[in-house]
Amino acid sequence: MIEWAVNLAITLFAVSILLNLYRLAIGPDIVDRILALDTLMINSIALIVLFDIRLSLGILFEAAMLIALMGFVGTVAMTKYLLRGDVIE
Amino acid sequence: MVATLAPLAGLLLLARHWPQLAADDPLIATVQWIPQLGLDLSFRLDGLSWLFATLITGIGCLIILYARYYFEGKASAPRFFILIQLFMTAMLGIVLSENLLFMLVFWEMTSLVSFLLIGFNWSNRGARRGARLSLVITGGGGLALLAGILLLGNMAGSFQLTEILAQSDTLTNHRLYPLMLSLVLLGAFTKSAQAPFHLWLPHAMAAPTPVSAYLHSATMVKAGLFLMARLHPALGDTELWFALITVTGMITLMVGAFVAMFMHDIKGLLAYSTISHLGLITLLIGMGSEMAMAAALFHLVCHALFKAPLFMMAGYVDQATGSRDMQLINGLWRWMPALMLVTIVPAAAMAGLPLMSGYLSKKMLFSESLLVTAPHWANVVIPVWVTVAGLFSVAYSVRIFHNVFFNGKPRDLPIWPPKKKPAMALMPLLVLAGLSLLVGLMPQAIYDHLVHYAVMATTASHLPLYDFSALADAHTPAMMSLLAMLAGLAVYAARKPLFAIHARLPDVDAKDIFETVMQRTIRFSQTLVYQLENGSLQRYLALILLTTVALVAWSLTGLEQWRGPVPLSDLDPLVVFGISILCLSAVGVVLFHRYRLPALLLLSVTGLFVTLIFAWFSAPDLALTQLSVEVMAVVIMMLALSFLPQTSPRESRLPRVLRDLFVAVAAGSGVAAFTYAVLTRPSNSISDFFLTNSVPGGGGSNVVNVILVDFRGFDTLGEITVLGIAAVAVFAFTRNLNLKHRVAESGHSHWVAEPHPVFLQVVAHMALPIALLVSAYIFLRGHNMPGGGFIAGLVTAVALTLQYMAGGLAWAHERMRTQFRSLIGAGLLMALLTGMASWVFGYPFLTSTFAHLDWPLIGEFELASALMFDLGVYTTVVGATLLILANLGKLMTIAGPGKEIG
Amino acid sequence: MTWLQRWLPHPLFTGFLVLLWLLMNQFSFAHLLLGSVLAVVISLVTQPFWPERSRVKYPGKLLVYLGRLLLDILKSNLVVARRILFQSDDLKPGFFTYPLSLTDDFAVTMLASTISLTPGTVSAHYDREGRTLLIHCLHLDDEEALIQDIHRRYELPLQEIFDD
Amino acid sequence: MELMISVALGILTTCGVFLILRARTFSVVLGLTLLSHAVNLFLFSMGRLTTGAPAIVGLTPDSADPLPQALVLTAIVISFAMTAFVVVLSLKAAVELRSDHVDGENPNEDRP
Amino acid sequence: MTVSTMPFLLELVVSLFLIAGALFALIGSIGLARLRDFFMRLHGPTKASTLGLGCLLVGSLLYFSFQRGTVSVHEAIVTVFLFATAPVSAHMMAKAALFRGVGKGGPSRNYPDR
Amino acid sequence: MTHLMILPVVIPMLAAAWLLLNHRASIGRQRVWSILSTSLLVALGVWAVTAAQADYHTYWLGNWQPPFGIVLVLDRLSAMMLLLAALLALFCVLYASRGSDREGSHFHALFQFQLMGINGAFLTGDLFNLFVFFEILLLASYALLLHGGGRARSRAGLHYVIINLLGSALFLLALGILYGLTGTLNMADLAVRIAAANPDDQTLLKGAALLLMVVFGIKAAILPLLFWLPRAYSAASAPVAALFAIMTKVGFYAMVRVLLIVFGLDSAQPLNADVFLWLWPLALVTLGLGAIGILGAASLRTMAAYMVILSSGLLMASFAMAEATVLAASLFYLLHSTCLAAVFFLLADLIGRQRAEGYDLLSVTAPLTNRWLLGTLFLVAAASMAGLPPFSGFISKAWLLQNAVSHPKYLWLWGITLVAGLFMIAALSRAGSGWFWKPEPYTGRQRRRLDPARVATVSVLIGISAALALFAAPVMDYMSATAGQLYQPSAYVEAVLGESAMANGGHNP
Ligand code: NA
Ligand code: NA
Repeated sequence: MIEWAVNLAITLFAVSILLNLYRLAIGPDIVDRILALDTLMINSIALIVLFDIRLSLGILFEAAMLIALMGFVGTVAMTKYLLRGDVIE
Repeated sequence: MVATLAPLAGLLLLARHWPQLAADDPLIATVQWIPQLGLDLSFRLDGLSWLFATLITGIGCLIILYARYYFEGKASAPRFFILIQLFMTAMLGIVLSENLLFMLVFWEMTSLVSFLLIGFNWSNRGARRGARLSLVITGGGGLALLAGILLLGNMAGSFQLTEILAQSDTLTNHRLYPLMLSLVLLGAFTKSAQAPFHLWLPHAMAAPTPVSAYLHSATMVKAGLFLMARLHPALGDTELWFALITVTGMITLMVGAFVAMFMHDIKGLLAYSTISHLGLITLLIGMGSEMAMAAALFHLVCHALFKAPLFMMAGYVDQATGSRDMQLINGLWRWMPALMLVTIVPAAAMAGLPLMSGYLSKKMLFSESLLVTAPHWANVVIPVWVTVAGLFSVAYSVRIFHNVFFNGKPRDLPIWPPKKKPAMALMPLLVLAGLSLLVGLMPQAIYDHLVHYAVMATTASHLPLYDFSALADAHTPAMMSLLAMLAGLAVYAARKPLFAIHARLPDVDAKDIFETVMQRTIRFSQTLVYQLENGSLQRYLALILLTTVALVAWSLTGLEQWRGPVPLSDLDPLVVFGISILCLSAVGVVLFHRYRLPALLLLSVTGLFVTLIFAWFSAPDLALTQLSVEVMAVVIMMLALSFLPQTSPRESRLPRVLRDLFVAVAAGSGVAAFTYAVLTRPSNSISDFFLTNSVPGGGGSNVVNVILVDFRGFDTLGEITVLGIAAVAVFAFTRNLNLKHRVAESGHSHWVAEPHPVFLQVVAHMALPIALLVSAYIFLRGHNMPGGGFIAGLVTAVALTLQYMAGGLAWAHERMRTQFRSLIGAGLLMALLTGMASWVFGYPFLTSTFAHLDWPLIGEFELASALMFDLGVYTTVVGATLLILANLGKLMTIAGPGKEIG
Repeated sequence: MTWLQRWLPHPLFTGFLVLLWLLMNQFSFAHLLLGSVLAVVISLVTQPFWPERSRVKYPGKLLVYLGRLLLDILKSNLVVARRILFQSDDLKPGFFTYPLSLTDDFAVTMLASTISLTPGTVSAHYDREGRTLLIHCLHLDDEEALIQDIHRRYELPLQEIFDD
Repeated sequence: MELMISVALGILTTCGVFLILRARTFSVVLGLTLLSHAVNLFLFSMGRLTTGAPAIVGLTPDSADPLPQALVLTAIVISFAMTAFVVVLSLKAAVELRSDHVDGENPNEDRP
Repeated sequence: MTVSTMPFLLELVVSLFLIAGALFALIGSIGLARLRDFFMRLHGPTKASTLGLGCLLVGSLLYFSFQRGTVSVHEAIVTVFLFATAPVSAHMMAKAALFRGVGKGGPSRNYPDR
Repeated sequence: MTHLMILPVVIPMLAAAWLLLNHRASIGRQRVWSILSTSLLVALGVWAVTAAQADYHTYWLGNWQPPFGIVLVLDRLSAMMLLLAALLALFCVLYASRGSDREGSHFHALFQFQLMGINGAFLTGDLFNLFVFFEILLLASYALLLHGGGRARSRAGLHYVIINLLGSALFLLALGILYGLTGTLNMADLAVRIAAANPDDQTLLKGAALLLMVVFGIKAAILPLLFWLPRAYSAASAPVAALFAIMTKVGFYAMVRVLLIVFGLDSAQPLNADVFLWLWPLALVTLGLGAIGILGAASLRTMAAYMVILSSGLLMASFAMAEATVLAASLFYLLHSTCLAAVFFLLADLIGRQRAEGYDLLSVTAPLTNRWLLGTLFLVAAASMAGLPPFSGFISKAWLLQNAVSHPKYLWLWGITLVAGLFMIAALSRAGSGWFWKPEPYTGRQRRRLDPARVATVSVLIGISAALALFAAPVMDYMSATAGQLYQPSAYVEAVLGESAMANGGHNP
């Protein structure tokens, strides 16, 4: 059953990612795209976790953790750039 | 007068060897230099070299004597004496070399030194141009000669003359004989000013007169003749030899003689006369018979003896009156009677008047010209030709004497009355004139004791002595001589209308032609280079890509089958999904590339999916690294983005887009094809070794990490070095980058855009310790599980970057309490010293060691030297990443240039 | 500044780090030791970045607060899900300003995060001088009620926890 | 799947190459990044593609080829260093030359 | 996949968590795609996706805890981290949107305009 | 296995890391460390050349046996390149220490990194490791190129960097193909496996060989790939440009190493034959372009840059003749041309500093001080470069042409080389007469002092070129033996992998 659930979850997350990409592509504003990317990052954390379960490895959490950290930093960098025209000042 | 000592000594030495000339074998002395090249310091003294060496040193002595007065009171005198000695050495080297390559060394040396001598009066534009012209022509000829000699050496198997001269048949029958001969003769002709390479010689007259007298009458120009004479036994006596040399000599003879007649410049006249005489000697060498050779060498001696004093006379007059123009200089006999008297002999000799040396040699020429029968045109054409040329030579000889010393009164001379030199200054002239006279009076003795041995050397045979009494009886040559003389006088008498006609001819200056040709060539080169190297990076890249694609495509045409034997694996929908998104986002980057920020976001997506692909295909370490690197890279690009235009105009026209698309698709197809070809072929890798030895040999179960820090730790050492260099480089070239104007623009006063949002600060502060703990965790587990120093370092760096973003550069930097460059240095040292530590135990660099320890309470744990290495990696990564970021961030803030961060 | 304060500027947080280390690794004496060393060192190293003294007075209450928050997040998500899926055209989004009584930055951050994580609200701007939060609401019906709700449910407990 | 991977790498390469042939440094940097993705994936796939078998001893019965992974890791780091460098350099060049145009002499560029 | 030894109930719970998480995330993304205005779109991902991931991570936590026999809490750390950062991300994006005047004249009332 | 072998990499890295750690040290201290390190490298180079005469030396890094671990191989070629690079570097660092090192930051650290990269590239026996060292030396060279700042450097640097990044990508592609088909990275092991590969795989491997030719060709400056070079080299500061004279040679070295060892083991049908087929015409055209560029150059630095191109063309053309004797001669020419190109870059600076205006522009004939001394140096250097005797240029060119005779297509090489020589004579005499003869004596009020140390550096470097001619015979013996060794790839394989490797088809544990 878990296999089935994992596959279903992966499919759902894949659909989510497609929706995120759709928003990323159409915008209209750059903040929309940033938001879309931020969400995409979160959804891909999910994908990584699901890979881990599906492959029964248990070693991909660090990747998930890093995506969370990096996604946050990336989003902050981009918004700061929009707000201040610079990232570090 | 020290300067004369050297040639004098040389002369004496030569004289001492004179008795040995009669012997069959030449004197040869060899010191090995470069046997691989066949280049030895090898000298040869035989009749020919003795004759030339004697001329060189003898006339050299007199020239130096003459120069002493010529350069009296001039600061440039020492330079002249140094150069002339050098030149003399080079000339002696040419004539005394046994090894042809060795001779070439001196050959080129004469070109170079004569370049300096011609350009001696460098402030004069004519001198500079003349020097360059001569260097390019003679230097170019030298290159041809190099090729010719190399070929010759290759055919003969040696560069030693003795061996070459012994292989005449092999050489002349060789397939490459024509090519080799042409190249050698090209060298000889350029040096000896044979038409059409004669152009440099008149312009070499810009040199001081002693130079002209020495180089352009007696020595350098004779080098080419010497070479022909020297190689005659080996290469001569073929139709090609005859045709090439004789025809060239004939043309040169005529051109020189004709032009000389119309020169108003004394030295110019002498220069063209020299050309003409060189042509004459060349013609004789080309005929190739023993007698012709004898005539050639005899005339060569005569020419040296009469031409040098004439040049000296020209210099004397030039210095005395400040001019060399014969239209102005007239009737000097009144002021310089002694000079006039001394000049009579060489001038008469040049004209070939009876009793003079020149008369004999000319007669020899005439008689030889009658003997030529080989090509049927020659026996008529050559005699007529030489007679006509003789006519001109009579005319210009008379002219130089008459126009200078008689012909009315001087006009508008720059220096008047003429400055006189001490009587001693005439000594060299006197000596030469005397010698010239002596040759004319007792030719047989001179020939027998001096020239004959040389002729033997050039013909490699024992020939009877030339019989001058027979010459006296020859009627036809005497008639030809007489005819030339009378006609010459007639032409001279009719010079006024002839000059008028000549003046109407277009004025052609070889220097100008040379300059024009040079300028054109240079401009052509510049245009070509500019068109190729036009500063368009894209064109360079496209060229590289096209070359690559073309070469690789060509190489693969022979491939039988792209698809290998390994069966294809099933398509996982998840892989399809991931890869499709990857491709889509990449295409998105292309579509959005003109809009910076969206393109960057799509690029992040690409990176993210590359990460996912790594994660899916069993490469967790790669996934972690790719991810961290991607974010740092995007942050760096964001930082830079504020200085770059946010959008770029649409620039590419359709053809350009199509071209680029073609290149891109070709490159992409190549990569795809290779991927497919390799993936469908079986693999046979060394990796089993790593999987087997990772735990027992490297002490870690994460094989990728063990490879990185142990099996291939050297790569990693290099990798962190790259990172360190990048950071230091960024530091170095942003240090003085002035962006003040940007700072002024960036005043954000919007109410929502405070520089350091509070919430961000709070979360960032909390995130830092956690992130550090996480890095410690990732670092420590790296040896056994995905992770390691690099990723840990990036996590730390990212967390610290977050501090920069949240609190600002100044705020955060104050709190770092460390210098990033020191951190990089320390990290590299740590890794390096870990590697060096293995020397202590006698193992190679970077040999790792590990131990399982069991301490009370703590239990069993592992300590590996690789951990120390990895700590170095960690430190370097943190230092490097932050150094880059901080310095990029610095650009817009703080004090501006000069203030160092990190 | 006492000796303990110098070496353990944020004792609670250092403890949290040790716990985190043990969670990431295994519970063993070796890891406790290693974790403690790391936690202390990291706290010391990062202390300059975090100069304020910790003001959490009642850690227990904080845990209760966090538990309640988790439940609220679950609820809020169901609400938002329904709105997104079925009422997206009837939504009446809008901004409102929330007057703060909290002063501590950390506490305000907690509050703002809480607001962002719970029903249909996102804190968009914090005006430190005017001590207000600008909040965007997905479906803004009754502004006053919402302000009261936030104040009662979250701000008061936070004031207690931080003794603000 | 091999075909799919090949095509994907081809597309990545195509995109990267097309971008580095654009006239602005930023596009070039984008292109180089895409190209390095393509190359890294290529090198990675040369160890053949394996799912669910990380090269960790004792985790799974079989194991992916660890060597290309280590190589790619090195390559990623190096290309990161290079990217950072080239970004800063292009920024410097753009500031100094007052243009980020790199396709030949730019008519708009200030001359010294 | 070695799930055969797992008790059915645990399996069911894990599956439920996974699917619930996926559904929440999907809803968040649908919101991102469908809603009319940036500030409305901001709600979906910040809440739904975060919670969705939270659920998923709890599922994973249960799964691996069972698999390994010890409590595996890495997922919890990720969750906590996400819950701490997501509001700040949203906050920053909202600021950026306000700065750029995104959504001005859109459906959101009381658009702050100073 | 002697630890001295790793020192050419370790010492400069140690020096560089130390300099970074103490980055606040005064410039004087930095110079001392840098010069000390470089001098040690010269000593090591001398040791290497001596040691390499006996046999191959290998060094197993981390004590992992090849092909599994990375191996360093010291043979005659690498030893000679080590010595050359160290010598050149010593002159460059001495010259730079007279002030150019102050124009930017961290010159000495970057310089040492550069040496580390170069030495590593010469020593390594592992193809991926070669890639890593290439990246080190490239990145350091980018940084050094930009040393001192300025627009020209930024622009040229950008082109240089981006083109080489493309080159790196191609390198990785080639490595991927090689690894994908053979499963190994060690050059010797690769050689064995490539020779044993089936014909279809060999075709693919040939593609990799051509890719590598392009990669090395970019660095070695071969025709359609070299357009980054003139501007980059002429923009660099003098000591850096002088050091860069060795960089194209690194490309050439890699080409020789890889084509002869990795793709040359199969004696019946070596894969490198197909590469030579392309290399030959391209190199000849490069040679021609170099000559044209020299004639069309606007400054002495640009001229020197084209000299580098010309010498690259000649080197590669002669290499493409695929004969040991020709290779020996071209290695000798390599020594000569590297020294002289460096001389010209330094000379351009030396002269430029003494001129009233125009620096090293040929179109400007400004008065200059010390025209005697400078003119003489220029004359000797020019004569040697143009191949006039008795300097090394003549000897090397003569030997090269002479040895090339046995090749059926030698006339092409001869013709283009000789015409190029003529072009060089024309260009150099024009430059020299315009500079040293044309202008009035320097009358400027403030006296430009000629730095004796700089002059001495350049003079000694010129002297080396002269010494190369004088003591050519032993050097030529060394080169012949080197070329002979290179055409014995099986000996290399045996030295690296052990004797049974050939029989077992590689991977011999
Ligand atoms: Na909320
Ligand atoms: Na978020």
